[in-house]
Order: sequence, then structure tokens, then C-alpha cells
Amino acid sequence: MSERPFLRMDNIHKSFGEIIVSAGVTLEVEEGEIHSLLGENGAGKSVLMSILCGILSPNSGQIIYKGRPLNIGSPREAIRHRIGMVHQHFMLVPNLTVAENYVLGQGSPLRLIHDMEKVHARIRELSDRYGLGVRPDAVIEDLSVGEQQRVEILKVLYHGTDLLILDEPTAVLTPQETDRLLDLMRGLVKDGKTVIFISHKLDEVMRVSDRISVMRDCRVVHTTRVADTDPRELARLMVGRDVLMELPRAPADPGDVVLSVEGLSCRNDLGLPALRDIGLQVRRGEIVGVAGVSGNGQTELALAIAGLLPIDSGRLALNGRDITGLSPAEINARAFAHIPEDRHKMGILMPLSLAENAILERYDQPPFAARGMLQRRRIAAHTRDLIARFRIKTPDEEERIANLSGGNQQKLVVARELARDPDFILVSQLTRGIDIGAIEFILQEMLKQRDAGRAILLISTELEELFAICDRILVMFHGQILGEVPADRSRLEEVGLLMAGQKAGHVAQEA
Amino acid sequence: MLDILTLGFLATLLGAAWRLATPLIFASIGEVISERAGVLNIGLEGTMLMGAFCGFAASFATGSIPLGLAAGIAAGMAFGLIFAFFTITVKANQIVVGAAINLLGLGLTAFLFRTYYVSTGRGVDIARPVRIPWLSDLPFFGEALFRQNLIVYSTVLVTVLAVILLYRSSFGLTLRAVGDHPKAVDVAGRSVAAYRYGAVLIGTGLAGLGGAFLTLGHSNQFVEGITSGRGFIALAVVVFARWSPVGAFFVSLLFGLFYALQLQLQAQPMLNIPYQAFQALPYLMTIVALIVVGGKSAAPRKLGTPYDER
Amino acid sequence: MTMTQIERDGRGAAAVPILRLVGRAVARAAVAVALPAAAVAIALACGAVLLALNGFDGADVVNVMILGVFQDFRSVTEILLKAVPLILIGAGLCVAFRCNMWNIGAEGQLYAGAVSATLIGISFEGLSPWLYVPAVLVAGALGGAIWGGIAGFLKVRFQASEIVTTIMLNYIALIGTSWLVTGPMRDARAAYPQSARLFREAWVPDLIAGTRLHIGILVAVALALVLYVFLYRSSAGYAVRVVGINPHAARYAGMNAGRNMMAAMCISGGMAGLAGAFEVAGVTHRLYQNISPGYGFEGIAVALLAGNNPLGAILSGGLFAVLRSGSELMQITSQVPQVLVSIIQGIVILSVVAFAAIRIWPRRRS
Amino acid sequence: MESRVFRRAVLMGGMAGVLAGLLPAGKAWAEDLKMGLLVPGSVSEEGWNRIGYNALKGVQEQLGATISYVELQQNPASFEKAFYDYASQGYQVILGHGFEFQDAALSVAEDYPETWFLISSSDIHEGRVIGLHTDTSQPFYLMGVIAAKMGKKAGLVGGMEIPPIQQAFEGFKNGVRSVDPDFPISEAYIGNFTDTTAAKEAALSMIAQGADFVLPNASGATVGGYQGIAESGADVRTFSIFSDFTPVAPDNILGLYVADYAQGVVEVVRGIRDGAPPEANVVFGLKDEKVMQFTFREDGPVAVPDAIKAEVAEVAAQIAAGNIQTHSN
Repeated sequence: MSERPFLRMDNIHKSFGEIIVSAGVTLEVEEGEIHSLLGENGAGKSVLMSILCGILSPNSGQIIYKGRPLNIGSPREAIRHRIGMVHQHFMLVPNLTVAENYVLGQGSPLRLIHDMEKVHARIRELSDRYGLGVRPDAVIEDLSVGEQQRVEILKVLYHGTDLLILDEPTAVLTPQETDRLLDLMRGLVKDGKTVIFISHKLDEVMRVSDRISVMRDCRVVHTTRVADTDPRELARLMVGRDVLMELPRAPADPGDVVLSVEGLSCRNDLGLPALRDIGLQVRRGEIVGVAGVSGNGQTELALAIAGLLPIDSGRLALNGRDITGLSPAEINARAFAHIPEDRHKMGILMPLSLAENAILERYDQPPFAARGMLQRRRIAAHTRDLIARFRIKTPDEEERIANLSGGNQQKLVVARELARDPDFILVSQLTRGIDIGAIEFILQEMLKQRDAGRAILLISTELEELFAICDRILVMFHGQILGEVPADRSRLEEVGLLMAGQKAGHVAQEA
Repeated sequence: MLDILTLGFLATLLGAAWRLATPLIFASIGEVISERAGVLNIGLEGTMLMGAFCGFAASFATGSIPLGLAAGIAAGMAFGLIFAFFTITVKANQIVVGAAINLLGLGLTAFLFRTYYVSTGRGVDIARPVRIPWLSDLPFFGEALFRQNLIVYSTVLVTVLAVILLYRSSFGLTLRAVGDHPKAVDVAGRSVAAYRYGAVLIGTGLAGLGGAFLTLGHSNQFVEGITSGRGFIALAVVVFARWSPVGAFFVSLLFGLFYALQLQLQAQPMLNIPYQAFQALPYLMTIVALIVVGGKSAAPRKLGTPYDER
Repeated sequence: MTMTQIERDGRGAAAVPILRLVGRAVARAAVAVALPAAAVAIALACGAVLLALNGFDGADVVNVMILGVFQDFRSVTEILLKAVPLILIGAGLCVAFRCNMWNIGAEGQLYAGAVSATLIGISFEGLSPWLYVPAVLVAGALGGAIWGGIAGFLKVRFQASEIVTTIMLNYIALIGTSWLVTGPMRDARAAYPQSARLFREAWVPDLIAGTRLHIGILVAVALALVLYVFLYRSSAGYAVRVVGINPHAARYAGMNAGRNMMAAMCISGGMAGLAGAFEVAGVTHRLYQNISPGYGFEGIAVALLAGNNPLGAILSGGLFAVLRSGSELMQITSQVPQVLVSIIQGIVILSVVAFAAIRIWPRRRS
Repeated sequence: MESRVFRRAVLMGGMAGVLAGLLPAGKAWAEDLKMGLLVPGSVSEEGWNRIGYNALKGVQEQLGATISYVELQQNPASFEKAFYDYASQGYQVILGHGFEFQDAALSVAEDYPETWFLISSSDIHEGRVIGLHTDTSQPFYLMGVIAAKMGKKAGLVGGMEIPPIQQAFEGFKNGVRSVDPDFPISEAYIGNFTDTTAAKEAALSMIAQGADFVLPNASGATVGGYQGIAESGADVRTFSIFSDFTPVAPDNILGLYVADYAQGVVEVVRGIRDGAPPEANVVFGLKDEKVMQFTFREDGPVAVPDAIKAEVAEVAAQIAAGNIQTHSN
């Protein structure tokens, strides 16, 4: 660490209500380096950078930039100090042209825009210099995602920047585009700029960084030069937990195939290929894990199986019967349960009571409905039963679910899905954002389900969770299943490497 | 035979259409600006009424038309400020607040008019037609089209200014961005709320002007409910015009034309089309336009959505 | 019964276990009534200030507008008569708003219902009232449901904003009615533009002889209850609410969002259409071009004040009927312009909105 | 049309009713005369509704009656209630100012046989429901005669197609045809009574198509019509109807037709009070000079030639004598 760092963020705290998103982060960046921020989703990387850019105000902490304290909490201050950020969700106005986006917010509001030709010329010049191929008069909404990203990067360069922050820039890029981006970053550093590169992809980070800071649980847990580390260490730092949970469990006794997926391919909501020729099977009495760095197709896999995302090709079967192309309602009716990735987006209805949330998919089926009417006594009894069995902390079943903690909300989702007596349970990010006690409880419940003969597919970015309950683990990378590893903690590094897209010699090859 | 095929008829029709379109042009261009910033103001009707009443009252008191127009604009903006406070600062539902604004506009203008002006029975002077050299001397069209008052002519100016504001100024660029991607504006260091306040105030100011035209540029008196639904038609104009000020100008003219045509065709004894058919046409056409152009495709992406900084 | 439950119930009326649910319902109702009541109080206060500033007696707002209308029995029946369309429309709009469908078109739907009811009511002489009255009412409800359903269809099929289409459909319905009563449906013997009189067998029977109050008030209250039960006790209503709260969750749960949106528009339209049928078959017995003085728009405020709860719409519909009658009374006794009621309604809406914001703000600020 | 839509859209204070519970109704008042008025629109507008209000004021001033009025915004559902309210509060005379109140009055009269119901512009006579008809077609007939003698083409701008307006226009047309059966007349309705802008444009479009004698008759919106006439130059002629619109169109107005309806109503009510109620429906016409005043302007820049004035006077006398039928029944 140098005596006078280029940038020092000191003990930054930030919380939204009771949710802590930055727990005393300290980060130092030196001039002229590519500094990677590595960490899982929710580790606090984007929040930290938003604070640096003035979009979010921290509760406490200070930032020293170029030797002087930075007046934080104002985007214009950051712009003035030539700090530029390329956001994960592009800050480009879709109905404006590239050049218009660049002059947005520049100068006096009362200024007339008459010198657009000059702007165009400068954009072309910069675009040529870095080989970005950006056309200044193109309208954003007509551009592909990769093109939009180049527009975003050039926007920051256009405004003049000494410190460039790239937030998950490769998440939406093809491998070829990623290569070009990494080359560009090196070129920028050569021009004397400093780059902060946010990613959770080990391979990219190893390829391009000078130094790496690993974030976990809203803190920087380690900073190292790239030469002093290796992907295994980084993987461990990223996913590592202080407490390794050892849940007692019997060896699996897999039975018939319940879910079978063959040749599944589909696109994400941006129209980009998300899944490529996925094949997998889940048998009665086993838990199959799907590991992978987020953004490698796990979300789409879950949605496609649940019938919530149209598929391009492939076949899905449940209990030997074809379910390809069926509606979510039809799939739900085939002993299929789904614990969704984002409970706020899909799993629960915040303004409603626990009881009303407990019947989400079965609102029109007996015993909860009879002759079209909700059977309130039965629903209440059922919900009380779930509350008791899952030890959900709530005054009663009439409480609004919004008033519960995240862990208790998730318990209700799990309880609801398990109560449907499914043959197959699709689980995404089972323990995201909930406390340790609830995690352990939920994991144990999943094991009980396995032992009761159910087939479970657990998609997770939490390796610890996967190792704790899975029988075997599939690793996804770039929309494909790269390999399968037995769920044995000694194989953790192997999984880490697969997550980074590296195949080791002794890993069983799969399509 | 039918008088309607003559050039003179056409010229008169266009002249009438322009006058009938004038309040619509002001209000709809104002609403274009407001909606481009993502704020849907269905309270235009009440706002126009305020403009009509306050314009009348100010002119009544001072005898000055310019002061009356200024008062109309100011009254519109005052209502705009209420609307903006509730929708932008309090982040309340824009439809609900707009409905309340309509009630307030109608109630207040009628209440005050009855309390203070009913028994006066006196009108105000209205803006006189102004001849434009050369144009007004054109045969047929000069006589009918270019013998309007300055307020009517100023619709062209307002349209041009709106185009410059929206498409040629830094303010307009940011304003359009606010309706489409407010976060990008926030990140660029500009206040989304300030721009939305600005857009709403411009929009309601123009609506106030549109209302004031009715009492200061066309009739010389305030009548309860004088706007007669024009605030709602302006909303339709905006959709039909696909959120473009130039489009709003011409769609308003088109709607004005329907109205003028309806009045003129009734006066043709040999034509027997129910005049209601023409009255319903603008509304039907707006629905068809929505189907053809698609509801969402042209609308600002964040129309009607309060901006949450998080 | 845990301690927490009992503590919570202490806020309600009863802590006795068996009355637990009742107690909570009372507590919730108290909260649900307190805020709208405060909003109305603020609005009346503003009205009083406005009156005082303009040389009237501010106290009239309470003495005349609220208390004055309860002076005799007939006045009360007239308030109830006014409440019929307001309750019907308000309760129906609760369903649409719960489904996040901004139906501004109840006025047009009322007209569509009035026209349909009239068509049936002037066409079949000699039918038994037991058959005829229901037929007329059903026709009205169907007419309104179709008119609302058009906007629903345009939304689901073309993503056309229901806010714009319902406003447009209002005008089309009003203009269409005007054409019908001055044209094809005009009563040739009458000079005033109006349809023929509905056959007597089609008239909605009076509830109390000697007054104009017809059984529509019972139907309105009953239907508000039915819609409450539909929304909160039936599985179909549950789906409507889920679609309104979170369409993603609705899809996840296997619900068809479009179908539910259509249902919500048809129900709210049907209620407005029924209100139109009651006006024609219960009050005027003819179709006029001014059959509604704005009930469809007032219904929006009724639903809003009711917190989008059909049960609440019974109360808020009644309250708005009182305000309407009261403002008429004020014109007679104090020469206060009747439009005062519009001002008060506008302020009621803004106050409700502001209260909702105050409840959310502390959370947002923390 | 927009006007009605508008009113519904934002004005919810359309319907009215009299809840006279607060009015003093004790025995001491039982002998006093109380009169109520129902008007279909706002008395704040110059025109029809104001005429009804003035009649009520006249009864108050000349007969010392207690008066009350209520505006009903053309909403038929509220008519019966308003009659009931007045009748039940012991009002002896209720004036429904407009033909549209007739049905409601008949229905309420069944329950209140002692109450007098006066209905403006109606020909009814059933028990104590009595039509008071100001036969507007008579002065309009005279205007038609003048138009046909002085002009080339006539234009009529109406509010809504309702009987008082239609009948007046019919009188005008009959008057025109008595002079020249082929004289061109155009006629248009703006569809409401509030849109002054539409009334003005309708007048302007008629003038553009050659009309040189234009009459607006659209209640509150009437003034818009006179403005259109005034802006079109002194070649266009008109008459001021119901109120004095001379300040609006000083160069165009040939004369005034002013109905002192109040005087007529006062006489009828006086008869009722004194035990001499009308025995049939009442029609006010040119014969009732106190009620119907038809005058030519002497001071204006435009004037009717004396020859025509004399002819008009002759026709007026014939009408007053009942020799000329100005409208069909």
C-alpha cells in the first residue's frame, strides 16, 4: 500500500433501513492500475461504487481522492473530479441518439444545442482512437447490448475521466466482445487512466487486473496483487464462510427420473442466447445442485423449467410426461413446486397477509377453494400449520407478510411450496438475504424432503449451501453445463475452477 | 347545389378550424411537454378553466388583454404547482391528483364567478383581428385564414418554440430523458424532480393560456364550464400526435376542422348526417390511432411513474 | 393464543380469544375509517374558510351541508336515492382499481347501461314485472360491461392505455346517447328530446311508498357486499387482486393476467351500467341525454375514499350523496353556489392522497 | 355536447333539490305566499334561466312572497324531488321553468292537489298544473319578416334541439316564408348551452356562406353568436333577444325583443293568491304588451326603414288578434 493513494475510501457505512449494504468498507486504489472488485451478488460492490459516484450518500465514512477529501453525495461533484462510471444497467436514454446522450446534463439548461457537429466529430475521433465503432447519430434503442456498452464506455471517455469504473461490464457480452473490452481497459491504463473493474468472473479478473480486492458480506475481505494469488484462493475468498455447516444426512438413494431436460436452449429477456443445449436429470430422492457465477444462465434455466420463459428448442419432461410449452398453471398442476429466485418479484405479495400468501398457486383448488369461494378457515388452519412447522415468527396468520423479516418470508415461501406435496421441487437462491438460523432450518427441511423421496433441483451461487445438502453439483458457465462434481467439500476448488470456466483434468466431461 | 365544394367554403372552414384549434394547440403542446417528462396530467380541463376565469377576471379589472393572458398563464401554473407538489414531491398517483384538480378547477371558477361576477353582466374587450401584409390579401384564403387575432397566430410561434425547447435546447434534451430514463438524468447530476416541476409548470401555463384564449381571444365572457371538455380532447390530441409538438399542432387543427365542419354541415339543409357523428369522430380516431400505433411504442417509457431515487 | 396476539388484539375491541378476529376487524375498520374521516374534515374546514373569505357563513358547512339534510324522512330517502348510483359505481371501480386498471370510464359505461336498459324497457309490452324488471337491469349491466370490456380488450390486446381509451369511450357514449334521444329513439309525441316511457312493468318497484326511493338501494348495498365477498372471499377475486399487486407473481402462480384485467373492467363496467339501468327504470323512466350528472366521475372519488374496498364504498357513496344534497340545500338557504361540493370533493381526494403519503414517508426516509 | 360532457366530467354539482327542512315553516307562515322555482341551468348566465329567476324576484318584490330557487342542470332524475320538496314544505306555487319539468310536475301533483304547478313554455292544463307559454315564435315571426325584407339569407344558431328554441326558430321561418317562400335559411345547433366559442364559429360560418341576418339563441352561449356577428361588419343584421346585447354588437342590432316574463308570472300568481286562478293554460304573446316588448332601435347606426316598421306593426297586430298562426301545434 502506498503512502498517498490515488483513491482511498475509508470505513464507508451505508444502510437502507435495517438492510446494511456497506459495512465499513475500506478500499485503496493506486493511480494507473486496473483494480478489480471481486465478489458475489449482494457483496456490496455496486453500492460502494455508487457511493463513489455520488449517486448514493453513505451514512458515514470518507473518500480521499487525489490527496483531497471528496465532497460526497453529489453526482456532479464526481463528474467534476473526472470520475466516470459505466453502470451495469446502462444510463443511456433509449430514445436519444448517442451524441445527445453525451451532452445530456452538460452545461446550462438554457443553452441551445447548435454545435452537435463538433460533438459528432469528437465522438468519431475518440471512437476511432479506441476502435469502438460508435456512430454518434445512432439512436440507442436501435443498438445491440454490446454496442450500447461501448457507447457507455465512450460516454465516460468523452466527458474526460481519470478514474473509470466498470460495473459488471462483461455480464452482457459475448466472449469475443469481452476480449475486446479487456484489451480496451489495458489501452486506457496505458493512456494514464485508472480503472476499477467490478466482476464476479474469476478468469477475467485474473487476466486483466493489476490488483484485486475481494468483497464479501458488504466488506472488503482481502486485497492482493494478481501475481500473489490464484483462482482457487479467490474462489475461496469469494464464497467462503467462517462457519461451515455440517448437516447430518444419510447417503442418497436415487429412484426414478422425475425431471428430465434435454437439449434446452433459450434466450434471456434481452434476446441474447442464455441457455445452450442444457441436459440434466433429477431423480426421486436426490438433490441436484446447479452452481455457477450468477449471470451464467441459472435464472433462465429456472424460468424455462417453470414455463415462465419461452424456449427455443429442447424437451422438458416431468414424471415421464412431456411438459414442454405448457403454461405455468399446467406445470404447477403436475406436482411441481418452485421456490423462485427473487421472492419479492415473484414469490410473495407484500401487501397481503401470510394466509393469502400461503395459497398463491392453489387459490382455486380444494381444500382452499370450494364452489369458487376461498375457504378461510381451512386456509387459516393451513397457514397456522405452516407457521408452526416452519417456526415462522409472526403474531398470527393475518399479519402482513411485508412486516416479516426476509428469513421468515422465505420460510413461508418454502413452507407453501413444500406443502403442495410435490414430486419435484425447483429451488433458486434458497437462502439469499436471510439469516444463518433460517438458512440452517431451511436446508434441513430440504434434506427431509429428499429423504421423503422428492426430487430437488437447487440452483445457487452459494457454494456452501450446495455442498451442505446436494448429492451432486452441476456447474454452469456461459449458458452451458460445464461439468458435474460430487458434492464433497474436498472438491470445492474443482467447482470453483469450473465456475471460472476452467476444466481440470479429472473432472468428468459433460456436454 | 352544395355550397361545400367552393373554395370560399374551404377557406372559411380552415379559418374557423384554426380558431377552434387554438385552445387545443396550447393545451396539447403543454401536455406534450409535461408527458415527455413522464407526468400525465389529466387535470388539464380544470387547469384551462382556471386560466379562462383568471384571464377574464384580470382583464375585467384592468382592461388589459396582455395582463389577462398573463393572469391566465399564472393561474394555470398555480394549479400546476399543486399538481406537481402532489405527484412529484408526494409521489401520489397522477390520475387521482388530476381528477382532484379538475374538480377544484370547476368548483373554484364557478364559485368565484357566481360570487363576484354574475350580476355584472359585462364582458371584456377581446383581442382584435390583425391583418398580415400580403398574406391577408390573398384571394379567399387571405380573407379567411389571415384575419385572426394575435393569440391565434401565436399558436405557430408556440409550436416553433416548443420544438426548439424540446429538440434544440439542453433543457429539452434532459426533459425528454427524464420521461424515458430518469435515472440516467440523476446520474448525470441533474434533478429529476426539478425537471418534472419545470415541465408541469410549462404545460399547465400553456393550458392556462389555452383557457384564457376562450375568454380573451374568442368570447368576451366567462361562462361556467366554458372549456366544454377541451382539456380532455387535448389529452387525446397528445396520444394521436405521438407526443410531438408539431404533431399536436396539426392534430389539433384536424380536430378543430371536424368541429368547424360539423357546424357548417349542419347549416347545409340538404345534408342529413347527424352532427353527433362528427362530434364523435375525434374520439373514435384517437382509439384507432392507439390501436394502429400501439399504445406503448411512442409513449415516454416512464409516463405516469413517480421517480424513486433508489 | 400467544401473548403477542393478545397484545395486538388489545388495540381492537376484544381480547377474548373467540372474538379475536372480530376485534381485529374492528381495529382495522377503525383505521380504515379514521383517515378518510380526517380527510373529509379537512375538506369541510377548507370549504368553511372559503365561504368565510367570500362573505358567507362558514359554519353553514356543518350546520346545513351535513346536519341540515337529515331534517326529515323524505330528505333521507332522497339522499339514499342519490347514493344508489354512487355506491354501485364506486363498488365496481374498487374491483378495477384493485386490479390496477384505471377505469375513468364509468360515466360512459353508465350511459351504455342506460341505453341498453331503455331498449329493453320500451320493447316488450305486457311482460310480467317479475321477468321484465330483472331483464331491464341485466340488459343495463351487460351494456356497461361491454363498454368497459372494450377498454379492457384494447388494453390486453394492444396495450392501449385504459386511461385514454375510457375517457374517449365516455365521450362516444354520451354523444351516442344524445344522437339516440334526438334521433332514432326519440319519443315522437314529446317535444323534449327523450325516449319513449318505459312500460310500467319494467319500472323498478319503490321501496317506500310515497317516496321515490326504489329497491335499487338494497341492490346497491347487496352488490357492494357481493363484490366485497368476491374480492376478499372468492378465489377469482383473489386472482384479480394478485394481478393488480404484482403481475409477475400472478404469472408465477399460473394466473392469466389479461383475463383478470378483462374481468375487472367488465365488472366495474357492469356495475356502472346497472347504475344507468336503475336511473332509467327506477327514477326517470325515460332515457334523456343528461341522465347522469356526473355519477361516473364521482364514483372514482367514492372508490378512492373507500380505500378501494367495496364495503367502504357503501359509506363513502352515502357520504358523497349527503354532500351533494347538502350543497343543494346550501344554495337554497344561503345562496352559496352549489359547486362548492366540487371543491370539497377535490380537497377530499388531495387529503386522502396526502395521508397515504405521510404513512409511507417515514419508511422511505429512514 | 362537450359542455354536457364537461359538466359531468368535473362538475358534480349538477343535480339539485330543495331540502327545505331548515326553512321556517311554522304556522305563522301558513297564510303567507311561498313560491319555489326550478331552473334547468345556472341563473348566472344571461338568458333563459335568468328570465325564470327574474320572474321569481318579481313575485317576491311585488307580492311579498317568500321565494326559493334551485338549479337542476338539465338532469331529469332530480326534477320530481325538487317539486316534492317544495310542495311538502308548503309552497303554494312552484314554477318549473321549462317544458321538461311538465312530466315531473304532473306526477307530483297527484300527491299535492292543493299546490299550483306552473310550467314555463308548456301548453298543459290539468288540474292545478298550468302551462305558461311565452310564445316566442311570435316575435321571431316578426324578425323573420324583417329578415326576408332586408336581407338575402338568414342563419339561426341554436343551443340544443329543445322545444323553446325549436319553436322560436319555427316562428322565424314562418315569418320569412310569409314574405318569400324561397328565402334561404340555414340552421345549426352547437349541442350545448355553454360553448360560446362554438356559437361564435357557427355564426361566423353562416355569415361566410352568405347569411346577412343571423340570430343566436343558445342561453349562456348566445353572447358568442353576437360576437361573431359584430366581428363580421355592419352588413350583418340581428336582433337582440331576451336581454340587451347592444353593447356586444352595436353596429348590427336592429332592435330588441325583451320578454318581461316576470310581469306575466306576477299577474298569474296574483290571481292565484286572490282566488282567481287561470282557467286554462296561459299563453303570453304580442297581445300582452307588458310581457312581450318588441322595439326597434332609434339610436343605432343601422335601422329598419319606416316602411318595413309599419308593415311589421301591422303583422304584429294580426298576430295579437290571433289571425296569424306563428307556429304549428
